[in-house]
Amino acid sequence: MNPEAFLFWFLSIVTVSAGLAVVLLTNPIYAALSLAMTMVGVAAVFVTLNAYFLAGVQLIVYAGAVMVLFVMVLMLFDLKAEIQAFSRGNLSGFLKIGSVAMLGGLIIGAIVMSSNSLLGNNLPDLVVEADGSKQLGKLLFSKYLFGFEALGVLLMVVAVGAVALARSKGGTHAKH
Amino acid sequence: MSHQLLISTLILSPLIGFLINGLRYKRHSANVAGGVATAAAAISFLSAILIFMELLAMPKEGRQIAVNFFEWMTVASLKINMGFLVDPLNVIMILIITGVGSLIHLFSVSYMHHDEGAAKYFAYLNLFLFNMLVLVLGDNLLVMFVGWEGVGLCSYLLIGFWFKDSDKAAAGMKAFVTNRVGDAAFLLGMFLLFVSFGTLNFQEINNMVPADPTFSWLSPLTLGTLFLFIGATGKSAQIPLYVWLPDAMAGPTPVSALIHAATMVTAGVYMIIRLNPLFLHTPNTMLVIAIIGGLTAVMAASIGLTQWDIKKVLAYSTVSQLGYMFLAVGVGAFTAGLFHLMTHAFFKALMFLGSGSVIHAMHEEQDIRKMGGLKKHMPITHFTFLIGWLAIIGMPPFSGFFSKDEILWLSFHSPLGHPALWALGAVGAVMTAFYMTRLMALTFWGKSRVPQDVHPHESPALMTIPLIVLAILSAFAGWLGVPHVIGAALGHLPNILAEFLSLNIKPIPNLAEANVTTEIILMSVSVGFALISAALAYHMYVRNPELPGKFTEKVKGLHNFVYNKYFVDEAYEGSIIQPLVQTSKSIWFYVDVNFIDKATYWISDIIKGGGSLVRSLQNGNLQTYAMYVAIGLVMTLTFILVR
Amino acid sequence: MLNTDIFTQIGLNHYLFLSAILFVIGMAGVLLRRNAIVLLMSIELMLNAVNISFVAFSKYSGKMEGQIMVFFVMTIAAAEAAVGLALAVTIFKRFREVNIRFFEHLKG
Amino acid sequence: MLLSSLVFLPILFALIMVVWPNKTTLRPLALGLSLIQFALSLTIFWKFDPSSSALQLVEKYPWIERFGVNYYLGIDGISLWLVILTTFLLPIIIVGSWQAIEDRVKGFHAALFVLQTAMLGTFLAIDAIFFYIFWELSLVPMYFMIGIWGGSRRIYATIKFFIYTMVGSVLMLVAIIYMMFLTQEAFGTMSASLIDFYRLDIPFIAGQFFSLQTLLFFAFALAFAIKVPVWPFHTWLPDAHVEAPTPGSVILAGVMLKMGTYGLMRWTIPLFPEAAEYWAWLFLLVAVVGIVYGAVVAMVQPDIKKLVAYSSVSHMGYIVLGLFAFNETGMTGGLYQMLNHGISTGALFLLVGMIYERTHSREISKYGGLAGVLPFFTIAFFIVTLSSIAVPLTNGFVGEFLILLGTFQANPGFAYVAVSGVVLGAVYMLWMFKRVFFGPKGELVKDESHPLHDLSPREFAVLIPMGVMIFWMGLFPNHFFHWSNASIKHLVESRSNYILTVKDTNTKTQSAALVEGE
Repeated sequence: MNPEAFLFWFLSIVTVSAGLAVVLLTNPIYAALSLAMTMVGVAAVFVTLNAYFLAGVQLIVYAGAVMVLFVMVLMLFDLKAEIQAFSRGNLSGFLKIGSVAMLGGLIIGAIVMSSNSLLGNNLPDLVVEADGSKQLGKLLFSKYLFGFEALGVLLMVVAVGAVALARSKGGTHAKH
Repeated sequence: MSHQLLISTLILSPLIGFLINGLRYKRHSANVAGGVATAAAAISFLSAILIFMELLAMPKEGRQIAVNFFEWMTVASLKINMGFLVDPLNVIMILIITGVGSLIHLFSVSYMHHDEGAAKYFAYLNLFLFNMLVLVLGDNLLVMFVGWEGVGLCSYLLIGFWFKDSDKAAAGMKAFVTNRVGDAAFLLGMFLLFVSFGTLNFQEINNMVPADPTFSWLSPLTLGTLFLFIGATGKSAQIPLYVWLPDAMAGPTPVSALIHAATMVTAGVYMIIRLNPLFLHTPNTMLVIAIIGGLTAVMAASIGLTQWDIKKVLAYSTVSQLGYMFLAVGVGAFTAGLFHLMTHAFFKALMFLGSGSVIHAMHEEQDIRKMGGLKKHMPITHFTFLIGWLAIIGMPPFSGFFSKDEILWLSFHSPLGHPALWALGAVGAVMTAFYMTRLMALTFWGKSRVPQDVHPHESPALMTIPLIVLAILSAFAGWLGVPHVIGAALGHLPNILAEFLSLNIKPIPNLAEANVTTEIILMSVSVGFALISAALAYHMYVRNPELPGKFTEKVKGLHNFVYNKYFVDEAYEGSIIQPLVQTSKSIWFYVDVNFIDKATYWISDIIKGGGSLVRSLQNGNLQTYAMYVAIGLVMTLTFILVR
Repeated sequence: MLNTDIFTQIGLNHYLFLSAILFVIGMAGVLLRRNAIVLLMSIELMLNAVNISFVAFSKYSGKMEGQIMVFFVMTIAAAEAAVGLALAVTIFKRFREVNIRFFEHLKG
Repeated sequence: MLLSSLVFLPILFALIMVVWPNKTTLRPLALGLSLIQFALSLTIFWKFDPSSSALQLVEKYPWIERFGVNYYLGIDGISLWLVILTTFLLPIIIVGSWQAIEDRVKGFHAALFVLQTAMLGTFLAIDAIFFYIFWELSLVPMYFMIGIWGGSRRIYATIKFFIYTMVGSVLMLVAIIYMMFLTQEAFGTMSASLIDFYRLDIPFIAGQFFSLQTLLFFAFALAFAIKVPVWPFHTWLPDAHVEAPTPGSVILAGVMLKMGTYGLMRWTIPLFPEAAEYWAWLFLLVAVVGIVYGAVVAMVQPDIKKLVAYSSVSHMGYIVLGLFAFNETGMTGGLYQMLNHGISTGALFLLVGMIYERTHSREISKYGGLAGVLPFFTIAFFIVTLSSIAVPLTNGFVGEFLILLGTFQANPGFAYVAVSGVVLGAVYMLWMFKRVFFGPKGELVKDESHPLHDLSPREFAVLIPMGVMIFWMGLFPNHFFHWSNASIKHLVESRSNYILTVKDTNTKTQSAALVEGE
């Protein structure tokens, strides 16, 4: 087993089990912490894929900002472990789990079936240069400039909207 | 005067009378209304006489007046003219109709004097005359049908004239509906004839009839004539559709005289005579007609033996006499049929009017058990009634004798006849003699059984004059159609009627030379038996009034059966009317409401059920929706992969 | 002999498998959890799973567009989390409840 | 421009109704406008050439050119009388509803005028889509008329009425669209014109239900059969009639049912001649069943209006019978019976409405002896009854006779059964007449506190035109046949290959000018 393989297996086990924990743990705080763990794992996976810039962003945005937001909200709500964390209903529960499992199986099946046609067999080992961040930056500010700007506007709107929502009493259900 | 104008006057003057009386129907003066109506009828009668003279003035072969007012219906090959044709056959009819009609109008003026609906009554009566004239004069089957239904309608209105009595209204309805059954068959007969000949014009049909008779039951012409005959049984009250006529006596008595004795009910006979070449072409139908006629004659007469209502007796008598007419036309003796139609119109109108006079005198009492001995109170009525009685029982030399004898003889002698038919006719004649004598005896003769508070009196002149005129006609009209054998015996008296009608009526085919001896024997037998039976009736009801009671006591079952008119009404009620109403109700309830309508509910229920099923999917739960997305993804992916 | 290549030769498919598994786990969370906030977290999980795919494709096809897309996805995810949480806050403020079963006003 | 103004003037009138400020002058105004409309429709006779079977007074303007949909109006002998019937009935209905409708008078008259547009459009439209729009439009005012001014179960009745007719017409829409595609295949350009539809040669396979012509035939026929209504689809009719206000009933029975039979005559039979011929037995059968069924069910109805409604089922059966006899006699009778039924059943509903206004009951058993109390009313009712049971010299007889004769010529078996309707018709009408008008006075008639009044002058004004028409049509049917004969003859004779030519409005004058020039 070479280091690469080891790293991959290790990271995937960590990420998947943290992901499972997000879904399975009944206490929202633990779930949030597990999510943070998953984020970190994903960031590490990005590193193995040579996407250093993205790995950094992932850590800063997700594991940093978003997770803090989640945890803050949770703390604001002061939630305990839930007695009924999972939705009820035998039939619908079965259907949900079944459909999710089917979906997973199908996606994996699809990947296996199409692996030959995806990128051809002789995959280049490492194509992306180490200084991928530079390429990314160039691309982002030239070809995808409009998308970038649009995202900026979106974030602006979201910021305003979130504030407005949080400030309003009773939100959309307010009775005037 | 032009023919068009003459015929218009003839037909339209009763219509105008109807309109005048109809528009002022709220005025209750019977005299004015009756005056107008009678004048209208009289004008009509005058024009009928003028037309008759006009015809006589014509050369014998060309005796006909055709008038076409306008084209009524023209569709494809169907071309119906509002056309009228006068020829020797129907000129006799219009004379009877307008003549007897005028007399009855006159009679009614007095009879309906106290009725508040007099104007309405006279309006209806005039309308009836109009329709009857249209029926008789129409030059094609459809115009005849106009009158045919029209007279039925007037009959309906007049039978139900006193509509406040539910039974009388019901009798009117019964008459109309029974007639409608006949009319439906008449329509079918018309269709068959139209399909066969391509025309409904009488002359064209009669000219187109194939020379050789058809013996198939299913040939269109046999079926057509049979259907026409069923139509005739409705209008002319023959088995099986005769049931309405006795009930029709609910109407005012002059109406019974005019419509239900003299004119309307003979329309069926007239129609068959009108189409005589066609009927001769279908001997099967002729046989049916003769049998039905003979049976009706006997059956109605037998019911007449037992009835207590003066008008009911006369009604059954009418049915029976109509049976004779059908017997006559059934054996091909069309002239005799028309002859009897004419004499019957006179003496039966006379007797009905006489009974009207009696009823008037008795203050609306119709039960002959409460009469008797009226002879001395009402001499004129009695005398005229007596003549009617002599005529109907076939006493020579009164009119009924000639016509009835002619029928009986031809039913025996004609190649289409049969001794059995003669026997039916003879039995009917014997019964007629009995019940008519019984009627005379119970009404006019013997001891008075009149209740104390009723004081019968002779009717006013307005009522007796028509009686007298009709009595004269009843007495002497027979000489118009003297049978060959008697004519020969009395020195070559011609049969005026037969000669006059020869243009219209085909002679009976293959008629053998008459055997004088046989004819005289048969004549004597029927007259003799009739006399014996009349004498018997006189004996039973005048000499020994307790005898009939004893006799009926002995044959109680049979008497009941006959007295209740063989339970035909009940049988129709039970087998047709009630089942029809019950079936209709169950069809409405079970089929219409609970099946056809419910079936649409089932469809809407399915849709509604489907809707609520789908609605339950949309339960508002975000996660369920997400699950649908997942399931959708699964399905899409499966589809892509499997394909 | 067990072919161990599948364990040692890490390729595109491995990353895709990892992405698929994470995605499915996130989806299961969305479907099964009742806490609105955990729901949002599960959505983040799904987005991250997709991101892995993008980056993996980007690496193995040698194109930067995959990474650009990841960049966008992250931004959107952040925005979504912000709005979602803001909503959660307002709802909680009114109903004192974040149980998703409680909000079934879309019921037909 | 004549036909356009005829069709669309009522819309303008409806707008006038809506904005008219004065409530008291509303009814006279509506009456005046409807009379104008009637007079306008009579001017058709000046321009119409009865000797030609072609489509006349045609107006055609492109509308949706991409799909070949045109604004296309035209008239021929088949639609002529139905148009006149429609315009004739409207003033009568307005006068007839003078007192029956008390609330929302504006809306009511507006609805009447919109309905008028829809009905006239249906009869005059020559373009399938145009036709369909009018066909559906007619539902809307009727829906409101029953739903707003109707009786106690009016909502039920409206929904039933609406859904029933909708089901059929949606099938028809599908068929129309399909036929438009067929025209594209056949002629290269898409067209919704009826005249192009006639030119189509649609393959027909005998005995196979799922063949093109048969399916299209049934799609059209079902829509019309529900509207007529032919026997098993009739159950909406009694409910709609019973709940509808008097004017609604009159217009429903008088004109709207005719849209179905007109459709059969104008669309179904000539468009799908082979299928129509092949399946004629089915229609004859349901027609005959309808005649007998309607009559026997009418016989036992406790409610006068329901009785009249079921009698409509019976009468409409006659019309379908006549149309599917496929000969001139039957078709003429069918067309004539449409007019007769419009007049006589319309009049019956008016009369029932008049007595309902007086007593607020339609229960037969509560009446009796009316003849002694309301003589003029009785006479009017009796005359209409005569027309309804087809007594000669009234209009009903001519139609019924021609239908039965035509059926007999084509298919005697059905005529033998249908003739029983003649008897049953007399039974149910006269039985009802006897129970309502004759006999001892019933509880409603006796009631001293509510003395009944005989016909008012207004009611005479309503009934006299009807009575005149009854006798005019019975005595002089040729006056009416004269205008429709050519079209019906053409329809019958060239049915298997029906083509409707368009008569150029100018030809008449042009040829006249030519003659003069020579």
